[in-house]
Amino acid sequence: MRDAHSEHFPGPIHQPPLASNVDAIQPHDHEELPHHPKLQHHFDDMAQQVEASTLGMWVFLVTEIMFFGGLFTAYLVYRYINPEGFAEASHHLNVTWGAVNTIVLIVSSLTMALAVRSAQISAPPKTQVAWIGATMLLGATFLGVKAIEYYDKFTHHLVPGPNFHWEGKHPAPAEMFYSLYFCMTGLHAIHMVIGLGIMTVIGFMAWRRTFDADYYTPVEVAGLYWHFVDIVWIFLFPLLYLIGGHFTE
Amino acid sequence: METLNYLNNGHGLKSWLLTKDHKRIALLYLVSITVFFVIGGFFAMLVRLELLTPAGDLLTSETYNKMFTMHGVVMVFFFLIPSIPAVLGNFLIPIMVGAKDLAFPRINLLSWYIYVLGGVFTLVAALGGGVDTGWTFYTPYSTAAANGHVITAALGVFITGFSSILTGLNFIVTIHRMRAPGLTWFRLPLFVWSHYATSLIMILGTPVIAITVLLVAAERGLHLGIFDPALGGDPILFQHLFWFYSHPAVYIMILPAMGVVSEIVQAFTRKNIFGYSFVAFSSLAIAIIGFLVWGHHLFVSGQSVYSGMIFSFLSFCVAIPSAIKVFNWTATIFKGSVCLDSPMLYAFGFIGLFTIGGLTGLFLAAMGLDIHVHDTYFVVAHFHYIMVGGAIMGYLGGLHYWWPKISGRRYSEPWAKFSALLVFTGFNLTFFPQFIAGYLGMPRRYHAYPPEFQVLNVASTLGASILTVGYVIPLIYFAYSLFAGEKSVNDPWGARGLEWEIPSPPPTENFTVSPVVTEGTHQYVHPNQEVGLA
Amino acid sequence: MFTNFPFFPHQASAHAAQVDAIYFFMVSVTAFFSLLIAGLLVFFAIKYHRRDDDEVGAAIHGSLALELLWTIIPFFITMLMFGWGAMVFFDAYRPPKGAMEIYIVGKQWMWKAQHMGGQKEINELHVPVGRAVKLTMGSEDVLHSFYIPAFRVKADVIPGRYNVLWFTPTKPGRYHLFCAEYCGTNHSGMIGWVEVMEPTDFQAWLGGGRASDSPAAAGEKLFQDLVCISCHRDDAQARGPQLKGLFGHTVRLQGGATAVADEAYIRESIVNPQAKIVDGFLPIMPTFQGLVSEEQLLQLIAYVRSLGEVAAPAPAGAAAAPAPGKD
Amino acid sequence: MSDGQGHGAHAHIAPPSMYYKVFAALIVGTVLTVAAAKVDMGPLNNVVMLLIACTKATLVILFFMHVRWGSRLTWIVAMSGFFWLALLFSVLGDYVSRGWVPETMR
Repeated sequence: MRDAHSEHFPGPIHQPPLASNVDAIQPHDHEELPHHPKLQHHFDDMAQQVEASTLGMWVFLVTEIMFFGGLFTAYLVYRYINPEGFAEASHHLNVTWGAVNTIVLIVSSLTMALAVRSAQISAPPKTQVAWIGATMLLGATFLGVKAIEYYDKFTHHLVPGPNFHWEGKHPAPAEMFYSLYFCMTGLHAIHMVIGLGIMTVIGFMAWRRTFDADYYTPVEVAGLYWHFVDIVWIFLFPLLYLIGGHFTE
Repeated sequence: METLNYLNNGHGLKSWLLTKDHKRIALLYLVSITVFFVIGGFFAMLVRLELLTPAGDLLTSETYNKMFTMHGVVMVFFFLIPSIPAVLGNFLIPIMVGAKDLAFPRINLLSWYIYVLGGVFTLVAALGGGVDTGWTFYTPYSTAAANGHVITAALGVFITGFSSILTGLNFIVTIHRMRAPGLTWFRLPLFVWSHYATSLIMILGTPVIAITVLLVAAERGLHLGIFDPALGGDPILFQHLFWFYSHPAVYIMILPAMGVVSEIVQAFTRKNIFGYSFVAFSSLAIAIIGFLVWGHHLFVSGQSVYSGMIFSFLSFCVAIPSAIKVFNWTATIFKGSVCLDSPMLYAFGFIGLFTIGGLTGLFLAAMGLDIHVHDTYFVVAHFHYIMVGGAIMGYLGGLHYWWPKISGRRYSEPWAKFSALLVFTGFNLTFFPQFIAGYLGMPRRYHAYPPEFQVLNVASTLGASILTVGYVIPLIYFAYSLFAGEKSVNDPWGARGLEWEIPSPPPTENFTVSPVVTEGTHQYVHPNQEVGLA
Repeated sequence: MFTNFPFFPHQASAHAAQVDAIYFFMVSVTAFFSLLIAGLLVFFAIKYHRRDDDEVGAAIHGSLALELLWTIIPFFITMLMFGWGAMVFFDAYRPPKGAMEIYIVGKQWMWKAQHMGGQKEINELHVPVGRAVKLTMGSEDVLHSFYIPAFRVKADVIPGRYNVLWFTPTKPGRYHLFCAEYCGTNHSGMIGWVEVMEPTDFQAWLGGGRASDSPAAAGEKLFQDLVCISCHRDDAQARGPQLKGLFGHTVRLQGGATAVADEAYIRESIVNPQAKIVDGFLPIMPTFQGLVSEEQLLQLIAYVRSLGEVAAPAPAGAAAAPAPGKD
Repeated sequence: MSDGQGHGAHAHIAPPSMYYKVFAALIVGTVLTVAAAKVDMGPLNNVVMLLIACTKATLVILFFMHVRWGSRLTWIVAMSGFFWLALLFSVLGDYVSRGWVPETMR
């Protein structure tokens, strides 16, 4: 039989012989330092765990870039085909609301970054929660403004579909523009809602004194997500709101 | 005495459904993709039975269209894409990199639940009356004209996409951050390299199809008009976005199979791979160049000629790394110690069929020739040579190779050899005639066809019956081996690699102590080799 | 029942021979490499089969020379295929000048053809042997694909735009016409026949049918019915650009851009008039989307085209300006 | 993986003043974008608008998301995301080049 092969061909790894297979599932404390309570069993140490988590979030953000990328590509192509129609349609978006929301999101990114920093320097839970709460408040403000805008579009028959009504010269490209507008801002808004959900959990954890200089990965990773959603808006704002700036009827 | 391993460490449904052990999750995937394989196979059999006669007499046209649509959707999204990565990759990658688990065990479990949820959506669509868009969901048919539950099916694909993304994410982080000390990139098994390349496609491509099918669902359900020609929408834009993922998706299916074959060829020649770095980098090259060739699906769609030329050129380029792999496998066998056990038979089958499948792909990359064969049975034959002759052969080969590790049991080798032979014969009889039918001009997705194509179609259906038998037999002997199979030792094949150094089946945390690696994991010959130092 | 089963399609166009040549070349390459690999696998498996349970393979790690060899040789073979394939494609892509024109409209699930003489056909297409034929194709609903295997030609038919297909039949006969892009329930019923006739027979066929108006004549009628004529007049006070001599020429647009007045341009100007406004005119034309069918669009185009044949030098300020570099 | 405890030496903790400076730059960028959109610069409008947006995004990525102090792998992952996005945008090439070939041989 073949059972003896491993004796004939010494393996490339060094591994102490298994006393019994039971050993394999026993916790093994072969390091002098006590483990951090937040260290998951399958990581060797906290550094590995931190690196894995941040890399994981970055990789996820890359998929998010591609996810929004499909919509941006559609925008690019149709705007290339209908520059006039898109400018005309964009003219009917409210630049003021868009600009206000841009500022709101940028401030929320600042508070988010400061929330991460407060965890990094082991600030008291109250400070951490305050920054996180401020971020959430700004996020909710953004969604509120968005809701006003959506309602406005709804009352002006600018929602694509059978009720879409356009007085201008380019009804078809305008409906295309508003299809893209709702898809892009809608997807972004969904990301904001998810972000608020994440921040709720993070805020709760901060309240429970989870984070300090030794362990703040969840805040940091949630922050990466929040900043990403901000970046998407940084592009959406000019591409959707500002291309009709000097449009003449 | 029963030693404790991942299988008997915890009993009951809950210990499986809430497990975070990558090996148990791999088995959850194994069971679920097998279910979908059977469903997809059932649809395929109905398609083949209908095509026995030129007239559309067994099913109505609408039913036939739903059958090939559901066959495609189920096989592509619910069997082929998760097959090797989610089952074998999930089971083996942590072990091969010397880790206790994947980087994110909970996300791994989540990805299985997402997969199941997507599957439920698809099954609801199938049972609730089906969908007849074709697996490609081309607009404006899918948005404006199709019958059945397009939105439900599209959401099924959308949801299951995230399962694929999370699996890829987990693999990438694991391979980057969880490797055992000393296990450098160029000591990694080629299986890991090919899964790394696969994961890149999963995370970079899948989101694009996710948003694309979501837009189709939104256009059908909410009347948003992203692809609507009446609003100036371009159906070709849909095709661009669809194939931006769906062409690389073919490499999601074939790259892991290439990794499996690289492992099997080394194990059954007891020889390290010929040209390790070429084989490793060709995986990355396929993944990256594979992202640049999607436009060869659009040669007759009205795409710009210049785009077509560039895509044609790049499509030929992606053939080169594939050729490198085939030549290197062949060279590995040279002066090996060749043993033709069932995994090796599947690997041989893979190399031969993939060669034909790859070369016939060149026919489709040549623009002038593609005009004729595009959307005919030639294409159907070509991609089945890659997906069935390639990916499924690789999957079955890998399953046979690692079955003793996964289950701790040996299966019946004579039966395995017999079924490998059946699969090979049945496969060729099914799909080779389709090349001829395709060049004759038989279009794909035809419910009824002119009578002069009948001989070829009868041969094809006959082959499909043999193929079915070839697929059912392993199901039986694998199941039988679980209860009555001979117990396997750690390393039943005399193979190299970390997975063969630990017990069969492995303990829950794989390694008692994190292994320390001092050289490539697949070295068979060490004249005066010092055993590594920790 | 199994009589008459071919293994190779009819070769009935000039283009078919070119496609078949590249096909045979690629089949040879495929056969050579497949047999080479299969032969080597079997040969090695026999020659080096495991003789002893403890045996291991030779310590060979690779060879740069070999790797380069089997990188470079396949590269050159594939580049040959690429160049050849692209040449054949270009040839099939651009119709020769003076080709016989036919309009095709695809709809679920039939092919409608309209000859310039007014003959209409459904799921049939009669063409003379030895003469280049150019099809201008549009779709009423979803994607279709016009495919004649014996000619080795195929092109998708896309709603909202025109695709062109051309061929020169070389052998009289009756050949399959398929829809190759899945288009719904009766996709496999969207088939027909292409009848390639001797030129004299074709002339007889053209004369024999109950020809309706030619597309241009039908288009002219539409032009009156839809009162296009009230704006697109011949005089200088016209509110719309003059159409005489327009077709095929370059048009100067508002904002300085230019466009060639081809089928796609005229189609767009009818269904989406605001997209390209001719310099010097107001954007006042309403859309005719939904008011005219694809067939009628093609008739209107044929009418505009027929005006183009009496091309006079464009008067100052009018839309059409002859493009010197064009011919 | 030197220390078994937490982020330790890996983490860079920036002073709050840096965050406020970056924030100020982002606000200035936003104001500039809105102002620039009111001026008709022809096709340059798009260029200016996208340049500002890219600068803002870069600032957020480098400073708020700490890539400035991140590992080489983080840089590569972040860059590859945008690289692949550019690849996806190359779809536009089809539309730009569609009119390039004359429809008939002459």
